Amino acid sequence: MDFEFNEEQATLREISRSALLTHSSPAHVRSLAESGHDVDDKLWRLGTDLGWTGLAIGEDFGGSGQSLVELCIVAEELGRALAAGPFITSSLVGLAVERFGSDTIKDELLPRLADGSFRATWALAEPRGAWTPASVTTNAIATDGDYILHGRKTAVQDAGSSNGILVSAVLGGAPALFMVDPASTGVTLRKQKTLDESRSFYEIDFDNVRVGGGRRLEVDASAVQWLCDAAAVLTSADSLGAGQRLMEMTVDYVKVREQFDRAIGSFQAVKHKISDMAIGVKGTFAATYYAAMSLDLGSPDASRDATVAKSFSSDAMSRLAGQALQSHGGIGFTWEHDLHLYLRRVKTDETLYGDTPAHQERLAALLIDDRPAT
Amino acid sequence: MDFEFNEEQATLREISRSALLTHSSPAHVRSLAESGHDVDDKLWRLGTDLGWTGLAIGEDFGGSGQSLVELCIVAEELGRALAAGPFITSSLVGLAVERFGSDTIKDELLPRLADGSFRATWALAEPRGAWTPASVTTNAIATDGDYILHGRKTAVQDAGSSNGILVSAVLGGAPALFMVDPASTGVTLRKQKTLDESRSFYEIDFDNVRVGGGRRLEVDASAVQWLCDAAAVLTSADSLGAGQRLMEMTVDYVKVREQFDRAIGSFQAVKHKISDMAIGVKGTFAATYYAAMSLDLGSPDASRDATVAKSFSSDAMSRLAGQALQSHGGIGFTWEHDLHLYLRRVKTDETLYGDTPAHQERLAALLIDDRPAT
Amino acid sequence: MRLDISPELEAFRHEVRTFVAQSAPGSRPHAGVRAPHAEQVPAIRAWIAALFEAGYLGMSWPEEFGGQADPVPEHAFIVAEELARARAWEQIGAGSLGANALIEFGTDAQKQHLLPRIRSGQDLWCQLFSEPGAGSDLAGLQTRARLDGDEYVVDGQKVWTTNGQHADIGYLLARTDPTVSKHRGITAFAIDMRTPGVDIRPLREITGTSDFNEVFLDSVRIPADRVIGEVNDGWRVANSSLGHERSGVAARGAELFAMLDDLLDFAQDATFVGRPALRDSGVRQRIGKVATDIHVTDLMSKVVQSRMVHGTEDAADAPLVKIFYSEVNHAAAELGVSLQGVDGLAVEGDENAVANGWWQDAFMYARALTIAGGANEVLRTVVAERSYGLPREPR
Amino acid sequence: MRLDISPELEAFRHEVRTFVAQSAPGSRPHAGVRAPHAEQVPAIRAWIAALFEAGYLGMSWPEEFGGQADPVPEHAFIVAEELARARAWEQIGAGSLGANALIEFGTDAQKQHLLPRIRSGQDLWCQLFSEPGAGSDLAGLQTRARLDGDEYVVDGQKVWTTNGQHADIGYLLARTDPTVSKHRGITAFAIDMRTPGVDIRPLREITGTSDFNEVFLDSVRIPADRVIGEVNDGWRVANSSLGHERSGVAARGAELFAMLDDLLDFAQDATFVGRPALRDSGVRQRIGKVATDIHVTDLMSKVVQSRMVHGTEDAADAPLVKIFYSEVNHAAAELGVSLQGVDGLAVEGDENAVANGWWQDAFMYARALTIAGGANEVLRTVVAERSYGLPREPR
Repeated sequence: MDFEFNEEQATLREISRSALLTHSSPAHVRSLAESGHDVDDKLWRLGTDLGWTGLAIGEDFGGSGQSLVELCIVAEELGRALAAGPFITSSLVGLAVERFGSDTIKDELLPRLADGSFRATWALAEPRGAWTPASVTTNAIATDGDYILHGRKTAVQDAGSSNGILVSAVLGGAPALFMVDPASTGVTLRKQKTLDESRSFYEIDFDNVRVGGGRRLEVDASAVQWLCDAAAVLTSADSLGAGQRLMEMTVDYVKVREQFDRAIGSFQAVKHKISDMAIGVKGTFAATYYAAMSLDLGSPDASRDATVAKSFSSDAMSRLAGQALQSHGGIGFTWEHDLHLYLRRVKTDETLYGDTPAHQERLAALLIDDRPAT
Repeated sequence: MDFEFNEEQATLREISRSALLTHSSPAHVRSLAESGHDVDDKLWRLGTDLGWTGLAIGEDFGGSGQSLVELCIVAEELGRALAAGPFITSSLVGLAVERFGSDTIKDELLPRLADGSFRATWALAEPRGAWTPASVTTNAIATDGDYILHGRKTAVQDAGSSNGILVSAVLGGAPALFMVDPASTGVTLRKQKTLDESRSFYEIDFDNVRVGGGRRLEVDASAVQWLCDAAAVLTSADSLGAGQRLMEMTVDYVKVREQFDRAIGSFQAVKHKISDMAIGVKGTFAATYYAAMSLDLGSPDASRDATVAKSFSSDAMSRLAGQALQSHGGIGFTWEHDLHLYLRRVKTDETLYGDTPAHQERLAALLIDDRPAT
Repeated sequence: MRLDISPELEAFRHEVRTFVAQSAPGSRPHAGVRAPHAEQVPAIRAWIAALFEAGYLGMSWPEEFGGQADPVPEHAFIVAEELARARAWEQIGAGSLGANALIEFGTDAQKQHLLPRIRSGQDLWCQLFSEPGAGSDLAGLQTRARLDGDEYVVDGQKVWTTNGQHADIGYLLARTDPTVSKHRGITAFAIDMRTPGVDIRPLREITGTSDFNEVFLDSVRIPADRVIGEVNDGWRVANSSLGHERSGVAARGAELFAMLDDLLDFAQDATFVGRPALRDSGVRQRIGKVATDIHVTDLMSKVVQSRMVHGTEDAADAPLVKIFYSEVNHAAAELGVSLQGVDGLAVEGDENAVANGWWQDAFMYARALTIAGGANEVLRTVVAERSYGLPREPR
Repeated sequence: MRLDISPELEAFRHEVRTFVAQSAPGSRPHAGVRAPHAEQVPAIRAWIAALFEAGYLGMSWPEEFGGQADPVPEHAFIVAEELARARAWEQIGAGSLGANALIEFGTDAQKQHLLPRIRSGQDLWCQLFSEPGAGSDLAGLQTRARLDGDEYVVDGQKVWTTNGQHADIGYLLARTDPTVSKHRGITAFAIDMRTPGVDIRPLREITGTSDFNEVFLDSVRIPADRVIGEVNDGWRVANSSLGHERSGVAARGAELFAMLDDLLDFAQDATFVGRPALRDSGVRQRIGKVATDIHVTDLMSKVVQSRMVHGTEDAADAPLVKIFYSEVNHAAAELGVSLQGVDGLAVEGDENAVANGWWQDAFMYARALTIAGGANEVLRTVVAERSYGLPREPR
């Protein structure tokens, strides 16, 4: 077992970070949010040039055949830079297509996902629903070799700039995934106003949308669960990046901010918050990358490992964000200061793909159900 | 609404505290524990002389006709002094007899409870059970005007020195209370080894014990719940007394203990613990005495108020005890130091009559069930 | 120790509740201490006047300025509680604080001129204490006032000025003697906010709203007769007037109970991992924890009110309630957002937002209460030192 | 980044696990670092010898003293993990710490004499660092050693000496120069515990057991050749030998996993408010929280191990794992007691106690781990200052 980044990984991290430093500064993020766009075209091109979109796609299809660990590295840097754009959602869809798609759909979509010409997102959650395969109610009916989809999805990231939406639905009582063109008749997108100022989310109505038979991926519940797990781990990585940045901002600030004639960083209460943040960051790093490796390896405990990562990261990074704000005092309370953008990102990540109590419950279920009766 | 002690209450508190300072020093408590006795006879006489046992019993029966508030004052002082002895349990049984007993049993027992010649305790919980009327399984069967009791009770305080045990049982599916002579055939007491070093607890087997028909109190579920509520509030008061003492010990210690060439009380982390302890103590005081007044007044929300008190005090006083130990460092980790005696008392109080999660659950149930559907 | 409340106080509460229900101009749309929109201000001025007129504010003022001969101390608590319960506008700004200062330290002329204008709603006040460099360390303020003839000339910058944009008078602290230790050499002023050189700029906060302001003071001239109390005695003036702000503690419980009530409302429709949330005992216990802490905040506040009536409160009482309240408020807001699950991402203005995003706003705003008025860390330190005698840190 | 473990390491782990299962002399009856009963000590001495003999301890010692030419760094972690998993006795006392010190700072004669005796189990060591007046502030120690001819004469008192009652050699820190600043002027010694004037008195702890001792040193004479390292350089000697104690971090996760496993065992029979506990989602979420933190402790420890193998660990790594581990351990023990409900009152020796009171003992003992080896408060401060550059407090 080895937690050191290899040379390629270290390089990926460095070039991603430095590219994002230039192309996704907080000022960029703010102006993108004001413009109402999901994605910055320049950043999108840059990301495809750097190979982000092809990372998890096999070399046969024009990708680089890397793994979730590399995607986590990118996700972490995107979080650290508050970056917008369907990079991770497209990669998730790529993973789904590569694993569960027919040869036809793989040949059609994977090269375009890899080169960034096809952007995609995953529609899983529903209003008043949960981030689990079992809670999906969007319905699919087979008809004349096609399918008719009906239902409503929420919190679908970057749907407004996606060329394809992978929709989780129920087909004859079993889970199913369909690749839907957002331009299809019956698809209505509504951009949501959310806590997150740096990413876009949509509510989508599917009103008896006809989907071609070839757009269905062959999945069972465990396949969808695998996607949920991957998404949870990538979300942990996003919040890890944002959390680390919040911690750095806080460390920098408390060294210079003076109150009571001394730097506030000299107060023990502030020091102890910094150490707590460090535990949160180190724990999230360990759990996130371990889960990514475990999913990559197809370990039998991979789903549990993903749940550990999300259960820990959601709570730890949200708490860290609160401590960062508390340590900054008034200055961090202003809209102008970037702190709240990170806090909002982290708080949104907390919800996406299941919050801490949901994953605590799931972990307990996995531990208890796996257990031989005594 | 008024939270000031009146003159009688203030006096009761002062004389109780000063009597206990002499007669229930930690050294006394330790030697009593080593002797294996439930109660110190001298302290028992003192307590009866001071009127503790008669406090909650009507003047008609030789008591002073006070209320739960006065009992809480005594319970708090007993907790502060780690005092042993069935003072509070006898008072609880007195309350039950006075409220729910026949005239005969009142005439027989109340004067003796008041003057301290009859010591009593309440047997509610059962192994693997809970502190609720609904979880009682000890069974009573009516036969020839008498009752046959069968079951097992646990954590019965001071049963070994009690003249009567009030037993919660089920009679024909409904809750019932019986006053049982511990010398009856079929009653077996076993003294438990528990966390608590200052009080005695017993496991009791009732193996088809015959109880006279006149020993039954007339209760329904709400009557037993009232007793549970009163017991929960008195337990909160006990832990409040112990918690206050722990806080005082900690404040005193951190002012003099030096590390890194300064009193550890000058460190912010220690100061913040002290302020947290103060919130715990002030919150427990407010919630405990409010609930006592609410029960005394027969307020419709009294049961909720008791649950708030126990839900808060169990968690707050246990946390306080942990912070006290952490602040003392090594010295508090020795058996010789009295700190752990208080910690054990508080930790035991946490369990008695329902811990924090149990009362959180109950409070939620009361709030949700009381609510008109929207 | 008695729980029962006198029929007179019950009647008074009923009277206030009815009055608020019938006469209050709308209710506050957001959690916390917030500024109204400009168009609401005239109605709020009238509402303040009505509260004074009804004897619900200023009861303890001198009789000649409309106070009562023998004010009932509980009345102020009841009024604060009822306003909070109804989420009605209270006396916005620093009018109460300013009045405290004038009554204790003001000249007759100041009182004659300014107190009636507070009563009538004609003057809204704001507090000009905080500065960018002096947050919880208020005494570190740098704004300077120097005497020039019979006027003071003030230069500096203030921040976190709630209702600064609506205020007529500012209750200003400025340094008049920089040569002495920092707690001395501060003077209190009542400054006309329309004086040339006063520049009020709204701040946008992390909530997206503008409830606070920055106030820049550039060679602002204040007549010397607008000094409140003695020159260089402003630290004492400010602390004393803050110390008289006692009814705020009463609103804590009512505010939190209103939150709990709303939370239980929408929770009936909420789900947790796809199940009805209120049937999940984990959710129930989380609600039970917050409900416990809300009840205890209220009860701690009631103990402090009781002690204030008897004059037996200790210095730790109010700060500890503030600390606990602000943390429970944060936890309650966080729970509210969490119980909304995936729908909890939606904020004010989104058509599906629960309660139009009230909870998300409350969650973001909650940190104002753990930071402002002395950050909780500072208050915890102060309580341990002043009330429990712990040694100060070496400097 | 790679998760897979080499077949060689898997084989080694299997070998160790089998060895421990077959050869370990019983298992530790209590949680934490505890002292065995006197009658168990001979078997533990033999066990230590067997572990050295098998190449499971001392792999990184110099080859001439039985170490390996090219030790595999992971082996020490695997051995620590397997011993913890089985709750087997590890090398009790301070033998490992003493060996670290001798190997880095000892004279040839010291190494020749003492290292083989550690290997053979003949010498058990104890650590004589802590004093009543110097807990987390170790450098504040007061025990004095003055040179008298070719001997040092030592006077003072030590405390929290684990296994002091069984030890043959004490690794002592004493002040040899009181005129310099406190971190200088300390010297390290290897003292024969049977020297006249050494008085070892067992302490009884809040667990009711006696795992620690007080050691009184009254004119104890130590030959000058028992100084480890340079005179007055003991602070560096001690810190360096502590810094080499790297395998301890590996045992954290295994210990906690063993707890979780036991907890899930008895939880199957537990009830919460009268219902089967494991069907209550509140209970499940509390278990899920502790289980999450246990997994994360283990993973943090695995990251640190990986970094130690690569030499890339930072100064915050080990202390943060220690802080988190000790707090998770406390929470796990507390949850264990809590899940037992009313039966959780029963402790060791009561016929109905769950697991013979293991959890109650573990709960009481848990504070030793948040206090000893640097109280968590001290460690948090140190990490913030040393690893994140926060300014020190004024003194």
